[in-house]
Amino acid sequence: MAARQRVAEHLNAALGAALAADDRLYLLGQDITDPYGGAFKITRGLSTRFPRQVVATPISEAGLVGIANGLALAGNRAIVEMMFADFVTLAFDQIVNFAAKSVSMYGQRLPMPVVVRCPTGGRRGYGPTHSQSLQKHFLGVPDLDVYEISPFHDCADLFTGVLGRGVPALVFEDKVLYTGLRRPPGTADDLFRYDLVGPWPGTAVVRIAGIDPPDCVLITPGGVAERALVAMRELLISREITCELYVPARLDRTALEPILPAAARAGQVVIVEDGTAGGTWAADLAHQLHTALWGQLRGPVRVVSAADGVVPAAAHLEEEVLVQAGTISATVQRGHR
Amino acid sequence: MAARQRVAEHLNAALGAALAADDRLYLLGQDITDPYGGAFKITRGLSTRFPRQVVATPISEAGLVGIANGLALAGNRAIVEMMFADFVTLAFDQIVNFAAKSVSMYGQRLPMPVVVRCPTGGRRGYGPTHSQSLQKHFLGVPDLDVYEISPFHDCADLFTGVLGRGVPALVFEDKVLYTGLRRPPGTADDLFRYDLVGPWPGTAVVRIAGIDPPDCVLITPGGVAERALVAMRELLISREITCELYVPARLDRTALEPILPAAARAGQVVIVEDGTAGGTWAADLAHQLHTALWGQLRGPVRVVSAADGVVPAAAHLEEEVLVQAGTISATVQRGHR
Amino acid sequence: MNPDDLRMMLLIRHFELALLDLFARGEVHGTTHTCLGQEAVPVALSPLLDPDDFVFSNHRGHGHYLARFDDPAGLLAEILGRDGAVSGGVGGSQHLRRGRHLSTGVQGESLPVAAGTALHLARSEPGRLACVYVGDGTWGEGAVYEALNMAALWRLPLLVAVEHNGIAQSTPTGAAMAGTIAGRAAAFGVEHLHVDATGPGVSVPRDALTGPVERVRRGAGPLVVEFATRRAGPHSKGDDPRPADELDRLRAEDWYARLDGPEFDRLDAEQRARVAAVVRDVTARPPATGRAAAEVEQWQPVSV
Amino acid sequence: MNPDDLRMMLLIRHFELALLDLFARGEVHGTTHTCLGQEAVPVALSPLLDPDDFVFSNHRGHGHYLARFDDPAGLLAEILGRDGAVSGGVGGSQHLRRGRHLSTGVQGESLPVAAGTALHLARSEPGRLACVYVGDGTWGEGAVYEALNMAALWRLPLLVAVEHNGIAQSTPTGAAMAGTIAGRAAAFGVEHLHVDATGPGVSVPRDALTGPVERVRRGAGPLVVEFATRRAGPHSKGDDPRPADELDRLRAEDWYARLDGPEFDRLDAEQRARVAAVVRDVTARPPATGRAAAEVEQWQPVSV
Ligand SMILES: Cc1ncc(C[n+]2csc(CCOP(=O)(O)OP(=O)(O)O)c2C)c(N)n1
Ligand SMILES: Cc1ncc(C[n+]2csc(CCOP(=O)(O)OP(=O)(O)O)c2C)c(N)n1
Ligand SMILES: [Mg+2]
Ligand SMILES: [Mg+2]
Repeated sequence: MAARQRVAEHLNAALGAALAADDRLYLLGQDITDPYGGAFKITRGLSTRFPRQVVATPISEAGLVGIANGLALAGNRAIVEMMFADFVTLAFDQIVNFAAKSVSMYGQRLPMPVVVRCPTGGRRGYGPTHSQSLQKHFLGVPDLDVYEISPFHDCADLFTGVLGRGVPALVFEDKVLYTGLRRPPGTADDLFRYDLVGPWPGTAVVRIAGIDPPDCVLITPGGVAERALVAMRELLISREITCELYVPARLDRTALEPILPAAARAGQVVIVEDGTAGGTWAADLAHQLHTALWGQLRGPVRVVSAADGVVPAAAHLEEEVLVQAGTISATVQRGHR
Repeated sequence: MAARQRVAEHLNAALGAALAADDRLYLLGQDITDPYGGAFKITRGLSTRFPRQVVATPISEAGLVGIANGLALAGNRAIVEMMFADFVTLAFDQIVNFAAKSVSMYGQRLPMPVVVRCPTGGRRGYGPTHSQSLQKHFLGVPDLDVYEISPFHDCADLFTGVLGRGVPALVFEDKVLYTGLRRPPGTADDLFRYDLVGPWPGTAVVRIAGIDPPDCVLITPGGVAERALVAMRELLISREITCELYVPARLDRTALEPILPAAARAGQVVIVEDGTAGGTWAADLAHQLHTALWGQLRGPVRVVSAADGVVPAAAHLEEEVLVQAGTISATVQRGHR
Repeated sequence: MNPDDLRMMLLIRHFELALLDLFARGEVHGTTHTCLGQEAVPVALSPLLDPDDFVFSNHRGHGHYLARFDDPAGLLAEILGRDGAVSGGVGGSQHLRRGRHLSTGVQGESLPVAAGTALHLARSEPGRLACVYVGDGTWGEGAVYEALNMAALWRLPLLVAVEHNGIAQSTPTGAAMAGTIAGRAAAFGVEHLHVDATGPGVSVPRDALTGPVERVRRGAGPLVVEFATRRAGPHSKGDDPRPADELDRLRAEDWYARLDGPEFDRLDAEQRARVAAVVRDVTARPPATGRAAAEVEQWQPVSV
Repeated sequence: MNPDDLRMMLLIRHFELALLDLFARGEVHGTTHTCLGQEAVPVALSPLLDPDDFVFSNHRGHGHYLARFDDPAGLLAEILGRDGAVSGGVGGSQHLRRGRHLSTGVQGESLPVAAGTALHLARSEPGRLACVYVGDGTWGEGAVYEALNMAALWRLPLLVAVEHNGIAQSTPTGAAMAGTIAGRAAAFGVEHLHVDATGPGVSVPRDALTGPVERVRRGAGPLVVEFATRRAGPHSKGDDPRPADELDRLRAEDWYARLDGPEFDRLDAEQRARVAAVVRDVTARPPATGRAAAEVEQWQPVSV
């Protein structure tokens, strides 16, 4: 792994490794072939290296997920790129009613190794139909996994594992993360270090060694992690409040065990997610934590979500709606006594 | 209102009243015209009475919601019937990315009075792609409301209110409820009475007058209410455990206020929903209750959902997966000391 | 008619009649869509299919399954939720899978999926094809066109078997389809073949299919076969709003009403008895286990 | 060319060039798709539209908006998130609404919506139509066909204006479309008209449109107009993987390169200056408020 690798490059390398390792793996999507290499350039070079496996499709989101489903039925594997996560709405039926159902509804376990990659989130000024965080809409479907990449997790490991499970999955990828740097193993930044703990695909625990218990446990998906890091730094330096950050790569059925001990010791938990409140990952996790840590928390688990509105295109309006590092640190402070 | 009216007849009358009251209201769906009158016969007679307003469409779920969206843009209102809620997955984009977004994304409030009716749930042996409870997938979208009918709520009032809000909405209708009876105002059955409380469209509170506090507060959407009633009766008669049942008609942004006082007094809350766990209405509500009732509950809010699997076609297999009255009473008993 | 073909036509017929009878007696939980009147379509087509071709069936799929596997017991067990069920009782009437034969209940959904399997076959198993059954009404679904476009672009071995019975649930084709199936195939540069499957015979339709299907296997690209057929029964259990005179006409024109003679009577009695035995057998079985029948589960492609 | 038409062509051209320039200078947050080379389509079409017709525009919609409303300041304010923005800065480049003119960024989504407005117009405002702009690549979306089918079935006054520029983002039409647009219209029994909009002139295309558009208004049913056009610029900000010689050819054939003379120079300078003034004006404005500009918000249909 390159010393300082952008997440986009990392994803590109991970996809390349997956294609090289398995010639029955297909990569499908719009405008993903060279020289264009995809709207976010994640697939750049791959069609040149794997011309048979990389298939550019028409603008047919439902259709192309259907193609992937068919490839999987026939014993292949498929990774699909949505150009923007927002368009996965068009493939909802293929994902939920075909891919996920097929795994079990015929009275046999049928492997359906189909991965739908979804560039997600705002902060790029693309406007209301190109900036959503739709993860929550796919939670809790039997035999459908939901993941989100982070600067800490190894995407090669993630894709290998997801494909190996034989269960269809969505992998959300924060668009802003693409241009950010992967964190080298162990080192989140100059202040914080991180470990991957718990069951595959692992939960990244970001902390300062030796501080225990932390004042607060933060839990975020990968896309929010950078903002959480900024908040943690600020809280530590300006307020002497210590946080431990947990970043699971799996959003459906997020493993609780890695989080519970620190959450119990800290007694204070804040979960942060992109996207609007209502039927979300964070609320569900908060409910689980309330249950698992009954009697051990100093106050209710707090959830930070985006404001209840569309994601505006103009930067200053967008900023008001989306979760910022400042939102996170203010929330942590409010719970601190 | 007829003395003993089936919910299907009640819905039919409510739609008829809505069409009669507003000649700019359209009703759209597959096979909804006479003599067929819809797969569940909810629209029977309406195309004969309102031939201009009732439009049968091809089998094009995305397309027909799009038609409804266009009608709304042009100053009309539209109620759309999905033949089965499962197919609303095909219209996810039209609902979330067009109807809901249009309300605010142009910098003005744009009324989009579009209601998508979704016959939902299992217990009819239709198999995995015709039995889902997909309510949760539509929660937490700005300017998209989610409702569920119940044997207690007046659907004429519901449709009038929903259309009047000018916000697109889904109305889920439990298929088993169709053939059940509407509860006459005030009377749930020979044992329990009910009131509608709280902000429109109201939360039905089902209880035995004079028992306060109850041992447990139950909260369910309309489709689960009948099973909850059976459980309450059994708990009362066989175990002398008293429950108070809250049935909100609105699932997104469910009003907490009507529930909080009794929940605080009982100290025990069980929320029951159809559909699998994960990112659900019940979990979200549980999190909100944990927060609002911090320090006032005797134990964590418990959530009952369907088992983590598809809804099988065979009756005995389906029964194992779905929430039964027995599941509810067993859960309440486990929390009772 | 070739006695084997007639046997299969009759097996499907008596299977479906037995099912409606079981329904009327309240012995079926859920729903089912019979293919009464449409038997000739799968009977004509199935012998042209390779065991390792993919077949995507739909809600009205009993005939598709029976003509391919001659397994009335497994199918009935699935519909009744009894032991030995094709899909273990999980899927029910609309969700059958046996190896590369698979049905689903969401209209239009399987066309892109079939195209995906055809992409696989074109590349890794040349000579095989993916066949997808689809009704006339299902041409309302956008997925159909997304699939046709990709199948044509990539010259995939996709055989779209359209069962044009003139109706979708309660909707006559003319009220739901502008233009024609032929025009829709032409729109994508896809070959279209019209086959009359309304008669009792299956050899004429089969002969008409043989060459074109072979060309699909040899890489000529997708083919849309439009079978003219008739739905002689209700949409599902008993829902048929068509006027009485139309139903009378359908019954009079139904292939079953047009056949007679001692050979027919013999085979008819034989298949009726066979189905009756299957009904007796299956209704006496214990409940389905949730696991597909053993012979279904053990399926392996002949070669991959 | 009629000076007003040329003025509008040049306004759009200079607007789009100014935008790319602002992008290059880092003054635009987000993305935008310019319609360089395609100006003639909306300029030819817009005068045939009634103020109360519905128009559905798409991601490449600046020309559609400018040709209809001559409001470069409101549009630029929207793209830059400044005061006076058409959609208050909420929508951005791809999400404009002004009365019955509306754009969205999800391909194909607006066709059924347009058909819905056409259903309304047919019944309540006869003589008006719904026009929907759509690119060649967007014919990959199933929604297009669901809409065409219903529009044809119900003979709706729907005008589908196809901007066939031979490419979708990076994908040449031939790699994404089997068959032709003409064939796809024919599939639904929908009238199709081919109009060459590659030249600098707009009166020939406009004349070709006049009769057919009038027929749509009079209830003849939907019409698909296929405009041959060229995308002379990148897909969005700067992404254009087409080979250099193709880009050279496009630039040489571009209408702007093919016009000259004193009248052209005069109008060219005039519109360039107009756009420069708009840029100065808008970039000096305070941030957008999130509310649509007053004149946009006050829109009312002429009569309903
Ligand atoms: C996406 C979807 N929409 C609606 C239905 C309900 N439905 C089941 S069969 C049917 C009619 C299908 O008509 P057609 O395609 O002509 O097939 P036929 O029943 O005539 O064989 C409908 C509307 C469905 N199963 N899936
Ligand atoms: C549903 C959906 N899928 C993908 C995209 C991303 N996208 C934006 S423009 C575009 C190409 C459109 O091509 P075409 O229809 O030919 O219009 P053109 O850009 O050439 O004007 C794509 C793929 C989108 N906006 N919406
Ligand atoms: Mg049919
Ligand atoms: Mg194009």
